[in-house]
Amino acid sequence: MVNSIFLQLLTGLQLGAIYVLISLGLALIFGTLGVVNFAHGAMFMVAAYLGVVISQAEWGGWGMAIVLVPIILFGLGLLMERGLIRFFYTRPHTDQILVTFGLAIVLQEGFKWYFGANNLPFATPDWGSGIMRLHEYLPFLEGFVAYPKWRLILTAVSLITVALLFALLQFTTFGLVVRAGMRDSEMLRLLGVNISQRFAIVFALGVAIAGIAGVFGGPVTQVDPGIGMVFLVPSFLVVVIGGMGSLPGAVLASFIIGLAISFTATIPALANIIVYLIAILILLFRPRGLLGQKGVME
Amino acid sequence: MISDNASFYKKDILPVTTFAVVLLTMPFWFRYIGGYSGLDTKIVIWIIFAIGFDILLGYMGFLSFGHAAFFGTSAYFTGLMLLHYSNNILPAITVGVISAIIMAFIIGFLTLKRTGIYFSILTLAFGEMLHSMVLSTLQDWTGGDNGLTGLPTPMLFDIKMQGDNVFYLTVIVAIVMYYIARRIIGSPFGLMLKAIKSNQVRLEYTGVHVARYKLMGFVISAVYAGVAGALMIVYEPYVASEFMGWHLSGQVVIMTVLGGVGTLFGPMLGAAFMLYFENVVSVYLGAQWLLVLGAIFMATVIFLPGGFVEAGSRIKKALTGGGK
Amino acid sequence: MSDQAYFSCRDLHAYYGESYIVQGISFEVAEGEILALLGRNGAGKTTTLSAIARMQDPQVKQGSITLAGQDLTAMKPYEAARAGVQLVPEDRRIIPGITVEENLIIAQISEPKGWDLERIYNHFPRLRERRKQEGVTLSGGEQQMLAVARALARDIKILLLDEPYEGLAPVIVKEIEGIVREIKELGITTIIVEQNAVAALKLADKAIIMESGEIVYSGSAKEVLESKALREEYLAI
Amino acid sequence: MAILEIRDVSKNFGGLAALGDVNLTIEEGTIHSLIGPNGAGKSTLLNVLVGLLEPDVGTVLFKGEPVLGKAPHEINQMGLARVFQTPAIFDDMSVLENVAIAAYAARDGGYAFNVFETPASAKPCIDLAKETLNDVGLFEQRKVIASHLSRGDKRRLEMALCLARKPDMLLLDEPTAGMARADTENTIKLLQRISDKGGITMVIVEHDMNVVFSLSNYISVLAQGRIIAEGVPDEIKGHPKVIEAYLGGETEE
Repeated sequence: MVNSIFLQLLTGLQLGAIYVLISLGLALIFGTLGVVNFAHGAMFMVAAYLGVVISQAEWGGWGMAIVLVPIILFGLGLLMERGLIRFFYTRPHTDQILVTFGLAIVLQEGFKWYFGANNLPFATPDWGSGIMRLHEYLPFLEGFVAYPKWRLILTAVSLITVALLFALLQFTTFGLVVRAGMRDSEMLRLLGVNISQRFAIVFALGVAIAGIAGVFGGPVTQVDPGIGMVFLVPSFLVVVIGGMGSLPGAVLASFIIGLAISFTATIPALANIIVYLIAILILLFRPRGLLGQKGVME
Repeated sequence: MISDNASFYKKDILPVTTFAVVLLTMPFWFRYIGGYSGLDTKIVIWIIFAIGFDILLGYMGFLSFGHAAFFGTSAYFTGLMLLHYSNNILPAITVGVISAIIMAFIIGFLTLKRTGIYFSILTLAFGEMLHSMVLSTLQDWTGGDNGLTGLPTPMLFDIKMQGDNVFYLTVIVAIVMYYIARRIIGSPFGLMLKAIKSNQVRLEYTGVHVARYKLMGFVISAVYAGVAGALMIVYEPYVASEFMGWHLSGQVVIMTVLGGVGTLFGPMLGAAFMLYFENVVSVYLGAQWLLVLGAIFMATVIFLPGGFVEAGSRIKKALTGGGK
Repeated sequence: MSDQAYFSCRDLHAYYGESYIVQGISFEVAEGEILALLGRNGAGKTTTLSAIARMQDPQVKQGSITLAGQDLTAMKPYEAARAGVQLVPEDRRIIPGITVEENLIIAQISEPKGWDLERIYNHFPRLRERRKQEGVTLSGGEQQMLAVARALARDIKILLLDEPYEGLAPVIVKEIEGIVREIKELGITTIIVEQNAVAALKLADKAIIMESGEIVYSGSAKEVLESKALREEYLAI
Repeated sequence: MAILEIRDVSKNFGGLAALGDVNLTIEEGTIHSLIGPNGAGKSTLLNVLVGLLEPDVGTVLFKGEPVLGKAPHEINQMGLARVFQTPAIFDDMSVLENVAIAAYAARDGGYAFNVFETPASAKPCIDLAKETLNDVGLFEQRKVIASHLSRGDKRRLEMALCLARKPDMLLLDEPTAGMARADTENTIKLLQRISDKGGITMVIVEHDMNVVFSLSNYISVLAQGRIIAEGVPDEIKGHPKVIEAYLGGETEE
């Protein structure tokens, strides 16, 4: 009994960890720039492919993948913001949705063209493979309890990423500018801050986090051209449930959803729609989401 | 636009007749531009879908990313009726469309309170919820991943619904529904829908029950999706689970935007273009046709927010401007 | 008009979307001078200030704005701010979600800086007391104080005050009036827009009255203050 | 007879009293002005009246019926129409269409699924729209897209929109803001004509004292969320409290 509850809890956290990594960037970009990025899932997809390629390349390896993929995605994010998104700040939200939706299709189809439509095998590194005998560390567990090591690493990476991002936002000047910019970017401009420059960095940062998600999450999920879209809908729901533009909300919502899926796993009919049910309930009874600020995109 | 003497319906005759003539003569000319029999039927079905979508997006200003929910619901109910009740398409289509209407009332009630991106994301979520229900929760009825197979040949009383018969049926339905759409857009009801897009607050302060108009506009748009979904099953008696998926929702978004929102004519053009592109032009492009289409779509959103219709009027302007 | 004017607007036309708000105005302000920009609601005063601060809206479609030899016309808002323009907006725009002190720090992220925190706190002891508090939880008067302090945290060449007394109780108005007087003594060039015309005119050297986006009177503040006819005709007081 | 009664209405925004214990009675058929310095609470009061804001305490009765808790469209259907400070119109539609919307709403109430309208059945509405446009002097411009109108004409159009709905009472938020003097004069005449012709009660929030004094039958003065003076124009003109409120606590020398 203790064991199964513990394992469900752990699985819930681990599922939540992936959602956090994908939706955090989405929430960050929406909260600061007010842009709904339908191509965010595609960024995850790109990162997962890059992870496969770099980790298996002769010149590469897993260590290289972990370092390079987020950096490349950061660059990609900068390129995307400067080359495309910034022209859409003044256009209606629906246009932003449409153009990023178009970009998502182009990326997805481009990768399908180059890599084929099939799932690419994405092996975990030696140091992250195998299982972890949890009962050896946690005395309250009864008998033999093991968990795939990589999933534990993924959960840890996710938590560390969240911690680092929050520290960046809370304790640095850059973070102060971003937090203030989320609330009133025009006033910041009037105080001499070139906020668009910083927002470009924020956008790239959001995409880079999707990069982390891709390289660490890829071995757990699949690596195929459609994977981005598979994760896009739930991560949007995470952002909506948590409250548009609220990062703590996104984290909270991710874990709630992860746990809900994990604990309903024995009832497949429910497990597949639990995310939607939660989203509908939240939106009916608390339209601004769990931790959404009053008046922000309500 | 309302003219002085309020004779705003006479204007419908010419476009509807043209539309009818173009569609009815399709079997005679379509093959000369690389089309084949069957594709024309599919184009007409998608045209119906796109007309309804434009009422919602182009006139009312709501971008739904979950319209597959209505297309799919209707398709499934039509399929189930054919399978379990009777192979006559009349009761099947009726039940299919009614199911889409009921679904639209539920989803519309829950999503229309929000506007803009919220509405888009919510409709996407509802659509995907139904999709995953079809795949898992309800798979005993829907056939899950395999879809609904083994449907009998649809009949309209004694007439087998195959080939040309299906084509002419869909064309007649399309003409009627295009005419109705024009009437709706030209009516006071349509004026209210446009007013919602223009200034919802002012409309409320003019004493108009905006929420009811929005719901009705949404349901009307779902009726078009439902009719299209039902006709798709008559055309090809097999219900694919993709009929419920976001891909289908995305497709109708793409064709409507490509053609030019808020014009009725544009989305029809967009639907025809997209299917022609997918089935005829793709032969030259290979598997990358969707990549090219995605790029065309992006370019349209960036440079031509008014779609083909805007392109047309720009060209016309340039030509008449140059002719001076 | 002379070319040497410290600050000048020439033939300025500004639009909100298709609405033509500021319809070709020209005026100058000398260094250290205070200009009162008066007129009824909707006359285009706030739009003029927003245009000078180079806000995204309104769009300036014609005309030029120069400050101390720099052409502001094509600048972005942050560039204008760096060139020495500081707007204290009508609704004060204290940034929510961050503290009083952070609201001040944020003004000092880009060069050139003005007063440091110590000097600000010495001048506004009330802000020191509340520096850890969220800025928007301050009272109206304190928020106005913070808004002015935030502007002083930058190196100001011209200060734009939009309705500094709006919505404040008379006692608080007195207090803010004191602060504006100090600004005058510091010799900071200022344009002040105020509904309370008498209060603004007492501080100002020059006055401009706008109506429907055009300047209908331009002259000394004293003249407006003393001429009952002028006031009745243009300001309805 | 009182058409609108406001009883003990208070509203706080984050500890700041925007309205404190406001009591106000508007007589039917009058033009009643609300004046006061910026931030006095006039807009807040107006928002309470049209259902945009819920007050913390108090009641508002329109023709004896409570207004509070009703949706904006219901309040409008009771006969209470509002003209906004920045003209709220249907920007991308023609002038005639703008007013036709209101005319249809007047005929059909809050909602009607009248998709199969015929030219004959639509005619009375179109005629009403044209007549109303004629009343406000916009008939010639009926085919112009609303966003192309001048600011004064936009305001006129918004008034036509409200009038076509045949309200009993019109709330006007600074009807002459941003207008040149000639336009202001025209607006005063227009409002006077509307009031004389239709017997429509009007509540006007206005800064321009010329407008206030030439139009109003009755004036209420607000300052800091409270009514500090009430009376006919002549009483208000010399009222010391009013002068004080306007001049920031100092009487002029």
